[in-house]
Amino acid sequence: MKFSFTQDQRLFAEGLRDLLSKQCTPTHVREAWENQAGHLPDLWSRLAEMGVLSMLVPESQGGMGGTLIDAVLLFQELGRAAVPGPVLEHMAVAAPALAHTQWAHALNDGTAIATLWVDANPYVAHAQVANIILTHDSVITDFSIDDVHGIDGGRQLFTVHAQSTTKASSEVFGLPASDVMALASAAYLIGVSEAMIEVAAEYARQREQFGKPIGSFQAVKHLMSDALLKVEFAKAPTYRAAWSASTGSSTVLRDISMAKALASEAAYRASRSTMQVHGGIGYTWEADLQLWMKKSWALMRAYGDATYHRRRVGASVLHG
Amino acid sequence: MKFSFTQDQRLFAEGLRDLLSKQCTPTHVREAWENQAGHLPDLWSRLAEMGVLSMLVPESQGGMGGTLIDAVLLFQELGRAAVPGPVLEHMAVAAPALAHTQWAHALNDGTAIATLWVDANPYVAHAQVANIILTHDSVITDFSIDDVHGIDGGRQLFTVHAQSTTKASSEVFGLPASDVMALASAAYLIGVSEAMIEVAAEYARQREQFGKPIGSFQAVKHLMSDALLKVEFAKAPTYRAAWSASTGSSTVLRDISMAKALASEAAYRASRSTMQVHGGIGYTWEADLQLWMKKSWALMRAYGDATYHRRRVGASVLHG
Amino acid sequence: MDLNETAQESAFRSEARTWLEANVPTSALPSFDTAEGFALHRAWEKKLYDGGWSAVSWPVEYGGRDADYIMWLIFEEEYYRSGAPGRVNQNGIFLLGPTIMEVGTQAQKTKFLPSMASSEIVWAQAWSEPNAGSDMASIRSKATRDGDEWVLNGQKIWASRAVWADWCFGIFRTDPTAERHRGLTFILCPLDLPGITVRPIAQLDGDTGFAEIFFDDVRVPVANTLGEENKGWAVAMATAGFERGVSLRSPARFTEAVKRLIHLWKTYGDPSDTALSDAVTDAWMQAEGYRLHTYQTVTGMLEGRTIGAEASLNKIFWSEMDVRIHEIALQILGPEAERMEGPSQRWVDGFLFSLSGPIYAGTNEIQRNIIADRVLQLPKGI
Amino acid sequence: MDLNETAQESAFRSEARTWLEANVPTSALPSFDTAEGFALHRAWEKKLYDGGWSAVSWPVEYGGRDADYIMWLIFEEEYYRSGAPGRVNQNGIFLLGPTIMEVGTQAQKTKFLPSMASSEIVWAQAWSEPNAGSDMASIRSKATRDGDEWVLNGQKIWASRAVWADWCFGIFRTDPTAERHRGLTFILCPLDLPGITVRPIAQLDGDTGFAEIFFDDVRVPVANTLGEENKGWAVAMATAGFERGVSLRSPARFTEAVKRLIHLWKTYGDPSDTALSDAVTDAWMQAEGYRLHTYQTVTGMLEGRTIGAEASLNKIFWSEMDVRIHEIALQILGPEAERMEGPSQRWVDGFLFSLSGPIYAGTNEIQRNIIADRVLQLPKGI
Repeated sequence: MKFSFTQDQRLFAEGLRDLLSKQCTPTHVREAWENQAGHLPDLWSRLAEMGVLSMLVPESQGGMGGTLIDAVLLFQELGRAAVPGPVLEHMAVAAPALAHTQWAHALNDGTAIATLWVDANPYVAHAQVANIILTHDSVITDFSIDDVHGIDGGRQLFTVHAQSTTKASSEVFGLPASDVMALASAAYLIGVSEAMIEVAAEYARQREQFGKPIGSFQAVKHLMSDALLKVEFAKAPTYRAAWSASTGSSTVLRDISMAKALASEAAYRASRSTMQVHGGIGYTWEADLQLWMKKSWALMRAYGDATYHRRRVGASVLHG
Repeated sequence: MKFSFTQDQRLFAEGLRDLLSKQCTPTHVREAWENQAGHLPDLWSRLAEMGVLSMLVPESQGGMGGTLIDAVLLFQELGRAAVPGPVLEHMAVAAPALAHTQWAHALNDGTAIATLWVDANPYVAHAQVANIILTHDSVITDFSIDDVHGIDGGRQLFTVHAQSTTKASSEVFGLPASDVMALASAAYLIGVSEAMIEVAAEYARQREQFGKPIGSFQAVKHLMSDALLKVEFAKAPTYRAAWSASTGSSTVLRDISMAKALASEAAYRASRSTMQVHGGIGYTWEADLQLWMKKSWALMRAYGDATYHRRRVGASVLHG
Repeated sequence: MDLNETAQESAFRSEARTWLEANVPTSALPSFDTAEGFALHRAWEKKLYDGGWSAVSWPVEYGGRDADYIMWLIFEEEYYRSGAPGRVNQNGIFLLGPTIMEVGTQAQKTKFLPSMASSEIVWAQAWSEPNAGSDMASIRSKATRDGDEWVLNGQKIWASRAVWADWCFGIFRTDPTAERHRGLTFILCPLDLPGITVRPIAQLDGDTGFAEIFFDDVRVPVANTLGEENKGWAVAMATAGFERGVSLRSPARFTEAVKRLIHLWKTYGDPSDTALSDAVTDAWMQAEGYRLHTYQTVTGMLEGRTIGAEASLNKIFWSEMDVRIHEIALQILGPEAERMEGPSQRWVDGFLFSLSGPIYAGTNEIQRNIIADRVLQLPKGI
Repeated sequence: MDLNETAQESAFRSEARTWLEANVPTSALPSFDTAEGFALHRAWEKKLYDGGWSAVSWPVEYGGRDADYIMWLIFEEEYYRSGAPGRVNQNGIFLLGPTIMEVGTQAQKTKFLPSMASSEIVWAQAWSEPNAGSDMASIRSKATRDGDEWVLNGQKIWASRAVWADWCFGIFRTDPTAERHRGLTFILCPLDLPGITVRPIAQLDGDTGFAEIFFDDVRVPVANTLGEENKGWAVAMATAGFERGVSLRSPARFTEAVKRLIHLWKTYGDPSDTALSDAVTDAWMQAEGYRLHTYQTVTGMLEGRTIGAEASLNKIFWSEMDVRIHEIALQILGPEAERMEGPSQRWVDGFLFSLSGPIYAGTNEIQRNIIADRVLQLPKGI
């Protein structure tokens, strides 16, 4: 029993964090939101070069040959930077699911951009930048879209009208795409939560009221500590879900659901607490906090909300 | 529209508070707990003399002829003093329900002591001091009991074996006894909560740590404020339920349930917060706080818990 | 205790309902945070005023109906029930108006109240400053006496409606040697004077509901002082009391929101899901509890009691309830809740707006301190 | 990452399970807060010791098995699974023992550890004082040097097990000129010395699980000092770290409680009530999350990382989870939950005990401050 990441895994994640700290600052994210692209093309190329996009693609198909354990810290780092665009959909599902198809090469090197259309949702995120849309059983490359105005500028939403489709499987490591995305979103939400807490802690250190930094008041301390508590206790379940998915554990669906339920609730709590710590500033467009808050409000519901996933856990542990 | 009590109603409640502040101090309550009687005979006689026990009995039957509006502030005062024994059962149900029976006089003057056996509960509270047990359709005066060890020393619990029964109705103002008790308990729990908050506030003013009274710390302030908030917002619904019961409103059962749900939750929250404010002292037998805490844990479940009552509200407002 | 309406109250309700049903615009007006929407809302306020409904609780001489608090609550119920537009001049009619009636001179009442009731003048509030948020006593904007004029300098922030409004009210430091709550004066100021710059602030939803106001040697007559010079804090606290208490968030707002929530639940919710129906029922109980609590409070006020620090309990209650109502709605909406338009639009907008509730008019943390200190008599902390 | 057990771990689990199944008393022992129960629990500890199971993580030379943290967790899982008695000497084996191993002299290790492992000596903790609860640094009990002896005077409170235990450990002020965290010394003291009075404190449930200890010129050898003189705070913090961290509340306690909760739900719960099944599921997720978090933490410790202020996160988590598990159980039990005996007894006892969790070992309010200050690097408040 060894519940830790290898040094290689940690170093790769640190490398990604380093890249994102330069090429995916809040200024970059805001630029992607405001230019309507909802996507950062330069960053995308770098993620392809670094092997992030092809992390889960077998080496034989030109990928990094990683497992979901290798990927889970990367999902988390992507969330910490609130990376806009379909990076999770592309990396966690499309690239590995289509690794044996004609699109494999373009997906690995990032010249193609893929997103997902999950059955339970009438809308498709990121369809404006994608040239490939993967459904549970087909690939759509010829389509038109209508903007339905998602709340998160880095995850714009569309209705899609497919002109033609090609049969394909969206399974990854034997798991349905929606479950792989639930796991990836859980890890991404943990990163999102960590970033909100860091930003709010920094604000609480600087902002003074009553002649003291507001972070010195117990009310602020306790809001922040409670937010951190939920995030910290969502981590191990998320990493365990990645292990279960990588090893074909019989409890993989239960474990993914546990991760997504806990991470969704942790992210929502973090969004509320950190906004409250910011006060009026947190309610403005110009505060960076919104870049993560809106991400948390979008992803906490995408790929199954906490209630959906908690009930799936319940079906396993109460009736099993 | 006038949502307030008359001066007479307020003065009567103040008179009761005054009596209880002398004859039902924590020392008295503790005495009742520890001598196993769970009852204060002297206080009982004074409650009879004052007209509290016969408040809901028609004047024509020797009572005070009051309504549940007249009684609701009294229930609250009884709770504030954590009065031990079957005072609610006797006053709110048995005395008015049996006002036209052979027991009327003895119930009014307190020489008889009545309690209730509610269908939904296998146990009978206060059976050790009662000589009359009222069920939903009968009176039991000849019975044996076994102690089943209730948590609240002022509300001891028993199984009852009836030797003989006499037919009787336990309805009061056209309402089932359990609903009248739900209303009475809601008001009593509000008084219990107020007392816990007062005791904890006093403790927080006196107790020093880190060179300051602990009440000066925001963590303590906010625990206390949140407890008070729930109690304050349970009051108006409880008074409204008394009005609905007094006026035969068509929403009376919904209104009683709303009151009991809110008061039960407010009391539980107050018990948790005030114990936390007390620290280790709150966990001891010698701290008076337990006299109210255990009352709250008993009555929050008796006569329907918050879930039962919330669902009855839901049945009315969601499907109505 | 009599929770039935009197004949007079029922007649008033009926009159209000009839008028509103005949006059409320049939389709929603654009946001009053746009030029077009602001003008349309001002026109609606004028219509309300002409009908005698813009400020029902005000004296008849200033355009009201002398309605007591109970009737005011009844009017609010009818107003929300009718789906009428938001009140663009609420900072004036519900906050500044009552303050002027309490502490203003007769000249001020005559000058400001009728034009406020008719919304000829729409008012913005200008309380906070960048460094005076929760700590409102650390105001730095100043007013310097120069003959019969105040010369205003400084910066205000979170000024609701300031982008399009005509006048603003706020407190300024008039005694530079005094500290914190002392030496402040409550001043009324037109927003079109030389030296004033209004910079809109974009909110979470992209709209510009509030603004910064910069004062650079702005001159207003000393006659624009409300209440006593250097006693502005007490005046502001009276205003804030109205805001936290009954005036800004009337119960009808929430009882109507919960009606819509129940409709949403009936349309999209799974009726066998007790966790969900418990949540919706709880929202109903909260809104109903707030309504009952308010009726009890205003009865007390009619009987001569004053509302003090208890107003802070209200503020916490309604702001947290508002967030909760919207959380439940978004949960029911599922994937639709990720959209800023479509069937979920009103709920998502309302959710974002609700998040400001625990912050503005004094954060809920500050309210909890106030309750602890003044209601529970705990020792001062900060 | 490999969450499967190694062959060695599985063998260890199997050995523990076999021994426990053969040796655990078939009926529950009386409470260890009674004379009879205490003796029976001490005898059980001796049996555990003789089997080599009383302190599995200790070195073999002191009666342990050199089990690493993972194996210790496995042992705990088997221990709770077997329904074995509570650990009457947990203050010794899990708190003081590791502290002695860290800072004790060789003589102290030799003297105290084997008798602790066998429970020949049962230990009580004596941290708090009437005026030093959350503010533990305001210790007033003092130890005055007289030749080779300390002379102890003062009063300790909340001393768990002190009514029947043999020795206690605590901190005493040894430098009267030093303030707060300075000038304190960690001292070990027999409880049967002249000058010691132990007054039992009745708990909420009427039992006497803890006591006050009065010291009146009690003399102990200076050799009973643990760690350096006047550096007792650092020693105590190491002990408290064990307590808040992994040692006192091993995950198995909660995973087993949740198993019982699920059984209770299956027996009495309405399966169609999603609010209830959500609550039970959530309890399972919390216990499982705590288990996973602990395995992650101890893997880190095995790889050389240290557990610092993060231990405070654990303490909040397990104490609030414990309350929540019992709240749900009592809700399921309905009217039975009002009884102190019968089928609900264990749940009601557990509920009462759970309420002490957010208080002892440093209140959760103090833990939140610690997290804010040391993990989140917020500015100091108190």
